[in-house]
Amino acid sequence: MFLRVERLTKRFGGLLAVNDVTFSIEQGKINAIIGPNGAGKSTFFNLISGLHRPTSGTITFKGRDITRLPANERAKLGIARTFQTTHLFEQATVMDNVIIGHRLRTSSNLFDAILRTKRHRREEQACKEKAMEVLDFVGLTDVADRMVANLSQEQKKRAAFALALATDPELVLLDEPAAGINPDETEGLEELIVNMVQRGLTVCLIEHKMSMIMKIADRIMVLNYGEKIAEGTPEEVKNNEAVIQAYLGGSAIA
Amino acid sequence: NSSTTNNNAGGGNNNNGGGGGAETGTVNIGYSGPLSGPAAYYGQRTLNGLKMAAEEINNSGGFEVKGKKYKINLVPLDDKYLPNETAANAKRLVQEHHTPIIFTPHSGGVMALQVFNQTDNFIIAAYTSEPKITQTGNKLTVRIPPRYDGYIPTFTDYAMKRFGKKLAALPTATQYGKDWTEKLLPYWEKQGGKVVYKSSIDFTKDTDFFTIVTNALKEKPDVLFIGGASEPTAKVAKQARELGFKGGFIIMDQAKLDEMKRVTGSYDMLEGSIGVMPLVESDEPAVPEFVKNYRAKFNEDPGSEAAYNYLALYAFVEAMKAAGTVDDPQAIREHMNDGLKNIPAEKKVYNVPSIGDDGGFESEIVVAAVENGKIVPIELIDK
Amino acid sequence: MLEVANISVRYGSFAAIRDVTFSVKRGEIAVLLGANGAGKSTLFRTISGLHKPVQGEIRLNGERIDSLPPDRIVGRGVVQCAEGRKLFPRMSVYENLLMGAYVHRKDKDGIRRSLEHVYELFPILREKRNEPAGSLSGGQQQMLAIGRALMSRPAVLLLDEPSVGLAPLIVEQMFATIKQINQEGTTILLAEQNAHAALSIAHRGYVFENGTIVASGTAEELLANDDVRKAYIGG
Amino acid sequence: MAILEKRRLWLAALIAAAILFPLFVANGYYVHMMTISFIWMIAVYGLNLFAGYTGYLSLAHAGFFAIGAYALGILTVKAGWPFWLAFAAACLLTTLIGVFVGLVALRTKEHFFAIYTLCVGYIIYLIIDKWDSLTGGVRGFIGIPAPADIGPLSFQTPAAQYYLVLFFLLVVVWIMHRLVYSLTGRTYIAIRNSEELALTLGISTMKNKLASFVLSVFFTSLAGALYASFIRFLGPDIAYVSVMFDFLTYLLVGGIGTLAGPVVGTLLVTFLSQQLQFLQDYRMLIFGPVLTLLIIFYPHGIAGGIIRLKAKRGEARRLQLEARQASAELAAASRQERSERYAKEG
Amino acid sequence: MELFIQQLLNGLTVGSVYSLVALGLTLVYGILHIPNFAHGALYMMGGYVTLTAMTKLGMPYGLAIVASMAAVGLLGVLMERLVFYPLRNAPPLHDKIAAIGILLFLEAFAQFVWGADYQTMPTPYGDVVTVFGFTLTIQRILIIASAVIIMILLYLFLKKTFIGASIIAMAQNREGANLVGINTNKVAMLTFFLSGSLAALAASLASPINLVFPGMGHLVILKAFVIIILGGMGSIPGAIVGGYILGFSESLGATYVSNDYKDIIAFAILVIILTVKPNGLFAKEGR
Ligand SMILES: Nc1ncnc2c1ncn2[C@@H]1O[C@H](COP(=O)(O)OP(=O)(O)OP(=O)(O)O)[C@@H](O)[C@H]1O
Ligand SMILES: Nc1ncnc2c1ncn2[C@@H]1O[C@H](COP(=O)(O)OP(=O)(O)OP(=O)(O)O)[C@@H](O)[C@H]1O
Ligand SMILES: [Mg+2]
Ligand SMILES: [Mg+2]
Repeated sequence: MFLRVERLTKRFGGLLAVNDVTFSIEQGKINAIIGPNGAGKSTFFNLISGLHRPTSGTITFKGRDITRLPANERAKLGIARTFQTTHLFEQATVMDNVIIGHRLRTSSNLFDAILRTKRHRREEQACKEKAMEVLDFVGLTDVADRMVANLSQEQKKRAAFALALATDPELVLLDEPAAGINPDETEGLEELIVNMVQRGLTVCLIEHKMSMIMKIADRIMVLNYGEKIAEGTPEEVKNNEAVIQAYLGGSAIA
Repeated sequence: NSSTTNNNAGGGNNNNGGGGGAETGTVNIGYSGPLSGPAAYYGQRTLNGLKMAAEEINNSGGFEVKGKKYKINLVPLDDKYLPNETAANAKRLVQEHHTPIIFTPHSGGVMALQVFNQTDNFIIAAYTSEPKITQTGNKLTVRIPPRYDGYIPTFTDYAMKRFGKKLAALPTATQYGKDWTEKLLPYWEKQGGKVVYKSSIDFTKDTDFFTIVTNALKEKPDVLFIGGASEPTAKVAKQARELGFKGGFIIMDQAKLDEMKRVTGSYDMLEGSIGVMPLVESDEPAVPEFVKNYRAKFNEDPGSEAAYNYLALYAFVEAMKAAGTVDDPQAIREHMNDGLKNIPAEKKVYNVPSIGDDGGFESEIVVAAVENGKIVPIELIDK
Repeated sequence: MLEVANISVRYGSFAAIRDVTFSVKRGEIAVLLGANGAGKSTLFRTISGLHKPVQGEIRLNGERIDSLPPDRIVGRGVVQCAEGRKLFPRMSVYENLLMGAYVHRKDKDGIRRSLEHVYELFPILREKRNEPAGSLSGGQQQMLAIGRALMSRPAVLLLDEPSVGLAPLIVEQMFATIKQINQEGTTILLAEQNAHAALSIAHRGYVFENGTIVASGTAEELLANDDVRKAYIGG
Repeated sequence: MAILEKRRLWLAALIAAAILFPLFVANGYYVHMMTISFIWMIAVYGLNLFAGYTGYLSLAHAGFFAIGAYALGILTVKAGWPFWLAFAAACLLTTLIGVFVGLVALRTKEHFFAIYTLCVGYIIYLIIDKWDSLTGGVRGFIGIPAPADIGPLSFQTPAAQYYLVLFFLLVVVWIMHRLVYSLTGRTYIAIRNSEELALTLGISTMKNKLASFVLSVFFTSLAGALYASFIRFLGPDIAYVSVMFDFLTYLLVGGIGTLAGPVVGTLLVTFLSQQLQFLQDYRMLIFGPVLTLLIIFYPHGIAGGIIRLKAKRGEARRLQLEARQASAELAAASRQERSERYAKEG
Repeated sequence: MELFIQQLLNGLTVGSVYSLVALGLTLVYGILHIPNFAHGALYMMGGYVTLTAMTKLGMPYGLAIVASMAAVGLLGVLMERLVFYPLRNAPPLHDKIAAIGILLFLEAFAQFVWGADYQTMPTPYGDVVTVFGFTLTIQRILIIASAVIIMILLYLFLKKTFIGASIIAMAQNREGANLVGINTNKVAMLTFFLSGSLAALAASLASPINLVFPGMGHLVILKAFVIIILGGMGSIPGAIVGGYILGFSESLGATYVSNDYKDIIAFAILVIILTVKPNGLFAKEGR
């Protein structure tokens, strides 16, 4: 079992944002989560990535119980994420952003830094190489020296991908990567996601753009009011009466 | 060593009588104290005394040493009460103004200066009662204020006889207040008294004194020992009365009865207080003139800070005359006794007959009490 | 009704909008199409007075409003539902809506009626009226933002990408709602990337690229325009 | 490369000037002021590391400065330890206290952290002020020895003390330089920019913040110990908020988050405030507004402002270059087009 | 027991003063997100203006307080316009330092105008009253009563009026406030006005039981900061509750633990509370 959540519940005051959800993310696949606004999708990500503590339930990753692990430890285990509102180090260059992304795979400390030890130099080099590699992968090599604040929306999305990839993850959680991106650019992102999976990564994706989901997702889970109301292949979900009722509506796919 | 004299003083601001010819020299006298920030009031009062003395001396044509006329140029610098700033100021005063004497009104500053004043060769004119500064064997330190332990027997005797044996101590939380307390309380107990409450009030931190006074009064003391700056001390006395206290006050010499009266409105509230004789009520012959001039110049009544520093500057000038030098601090220090003796009678606002071997002024003290709403002098008793 | 003439806006040395001219007629829905970073939000912010243009004029019913401060522009009836929603996160949904009626704060009856109206449009808001706005989901917040804008009974409503991050079902509803609001008499200027949906309810459209208008026409014309189809509708 | 060389040259010149300073300036006052400024600089570098690079404003640093100073005093005078042993122990002890404070204080964020540490600093001040038997209380602490000789090196003269302090300052600057451009430094900056993001990138923000905080406390305690052995008298006032405000002023005027900031700011502000001495009681009447105006019109500080200016010029140059390149490409393209057309026609 | 109640009353008096000061501080914090280090200077100016209005202009105490609230309120507005407004987009450190600059200036200014000495503020309410065996002066009752009334009025103003709500709205999203038609400049000025007035009121009430001098702001400002983080910065109820907690902890700490260490006790309470609740007692929820 790659990542499995069991009876996961998150309560905010009186509100059950995630309610008793059991779900597995399958390795090497594109796992999608859809559902109406406020269904608890982002909260679900926050629980998996460790930004929120679940009220009850367990999360296991590669056989290990990570329910109580802090976010940074989970990242070290190989869980990376992007945020719904793109979240980057705005006041730094793309390159500097991505270099920091690989920091968790290095171990040099304050003293290494001050004494410029061999380890430090080696790791610095490794970080730079990693950064170049992922920038190349997402296609941002030419803007590596730009300040993030000066990037276009689409470039920022790609930069966020790069940042997640720099952590050498096994699982990448993408929260609405295509929001605010035009159709043309959306296709580019789709390609990128598919490429990631081809390189052996596992993706879990939240998206409202149904065309995209239906095209690239292998499996879909549907949340509504924090509860799982359906799960299956795109074909199955698309024709699920409950899902149409709750989410897709009449003319389902644009 | 370079000369401390230079014609037409540089950088000064107290140049009266403007250029009295080529034979008039200038002696720069340094001052470093708190002129800004919370302690500025205190710093300014000490400085005012010096300003007044300097002005008087200059207006009377300066003073003569070995046939040459000198005027005084006072160079005051602000140190915000911080010892390191005092040190920096002193370095500057010595290097740029060649001051043989530097006045400083706080023990921290004095101690920071004592690190180098003997090598840099200048006298510290210390307006602080901290005993340690004269115990370190520093040969160029002069302690100006009187020793407060002279007050203690008289105060104790008076308060105990008039009100009773139970004492609550609420002095200011400064080192001065603490030293006073450490001297007073053992003596009080030795005389058969009892100390029922002891704490201190930090006038820079406490918004209201009701809490602490309530706590002191619950022990039913006959006498309250209070003190610190006059005005907040008066507030403490007033609040004690509001809380129903009927006994007497022993007032530490830093606070002045006349200044306290301005806060309480009348001496009635201070009935039964014993403290130092207010300068304005003192019967030293030089006082009325001094008070008059001081009021005219600074628009307030002088306190002892101003008066002692005023006196001290006269003493130093006389010592220079006696030593026959204006730039040899050691010689000046050696002639301090002559200096004190030679202070003109009309300038003697206090009677300081001599200076001790340790460098402390040995002043005569005058004590007063409030009886029936009036200040009355009290005879000193010896321990 | 709303006219924008020769407007240019800069961020420091960067020219975000260059010499843009267009207008919205009374009772119309006009849509601004454009990719990310084309300058739509900048233009909206400029109309609302949050940015000062370096040149050009903005007129409402013939009167210049480009030198007015933002609150006065709202007072004239030009209200924006901004990108990023700009809600008051720790105020309740109800209080947020109430603040929307700030310019009509004297008119208690009117406020009550507007409130009812908004609750009818977005029933979920009535349900959540005592929750802090910050605890709503993205979509709910979007509805609240539109609701709040409606509370000031705008003559011209500027909607900056109202469909961003919304579920398809909600997007559909949202456009229906926009149409309804328009039919009730509000002039609407809409910025969108979802060109198909937007043009299907709009009367007129402008295509924005790199800070200038590159194409304009009625909704039908634009829908029929091949370039526009390719760039903004896809497939 | 050329820029690097130039910077090296500047640095060498500056250090040389600092070394030659006491030889050419006979005025003991200037040497004294310089020495004390160097001490402030070391403390301000401590503050800069944590506030400027890691993004957390600690207002307890005056307190740590005081602990370093008092620890040295107490260990030498009361415990009778040899000077240098006491010196090391004072820094170590303060750093240790820093670890504990950090562990608790770093649970809070932003302004909470600032005010929380303000209170910690105030508690330190109160303890020094009240614990008479250990610290001398309001009376102050007296009799701290000057630095002891190390072999042939003696630190009794002002000039020797100047060099000692300069030495420590250079070490601190060197460490800062190494740190800022390292992975660790980048990590601190990342935390400053967004702690949440750093956390999801697998960075243990707590550990890094703590390390940075502790090192910054160490620098400040070092400054405190040097202060104690230079001024040789201590009062509780050195732990008071006004000293903290001084540190902050030096840092901000110089430029927070820059390497040169602490040096530039400290020199400028001490110079200015000394120059205003002639105003006596009213110098704050001028100094206050000058400070406020500096902040409004030079928001990045002097050093920060210069860096930005350079960056802007650099950016402009880059844009120019790009534009030239683009037009060259365009020209090439049109040439090709033309040749193609000719080829067709031909 | 008697002592306990007397000390509670004493704590209530000081707590009222602290709360009023902290309220002004927390209001400005809520809007501008800056701790206004110059707030203590506003307090000090409040004391001096009231005193001057009484002694130089012969105004009665009550009128002098109103005049002082207006004057110091305007001073607050001036501060906002000249310093904080230009700095509104600067990093958060800057306004702190700018505020320090103002603080230094105002203290020097007060010393320049009124001198460095302690001054006494006369009060018509100096009489002592004994209620159930507990001693109070009318002035102290006045302090407590006015503080409570002002707090209630402020609460009603913020909660029940549109203008008041606009302050809260702006505190939460400045641009959002702009977009619903709130003139954010006016609100910022209004907030500073309120903040200054509250400081002036606190100083005018407290001065008759203490003194007026240039450094008087130091008495309250650090404690006010303790209070507002205790209560959760920007929280109005937090400032009130925090003020009284501090007042009581001082009076009871001085009585039952040690007078010398009562400030340390107060600060230790803060450290303990923040260790347990890092965002203060009234921490704000939501994203
Ligand atoms: N505050 C700012 N400072 C500098 N540049 C800015 C600022 N805000 C926006 N820009 C730049 O101005 C251009 C136009 O931005 P704007 O937000 O108006 O675009 P948009 O069409 O609304 O895009 P989106 O679809 O992302 O909302 C972009 O290149 C953007 O990077
Ligand atoms: N920190 C929080 N505190 C209180 N309630 C929260 C918090 N975060 C989320 N919620 C609530 O939890 C529910 C789920 O929110 P979540 O953001 O997970 O939705 P979502 O499925 O991602 O929606 P969207 O597609 O609109 O982004 C919502 O009702 C929201 O109001
Ligand atoms: Mg979401
Ligand atoms: Mg936009």
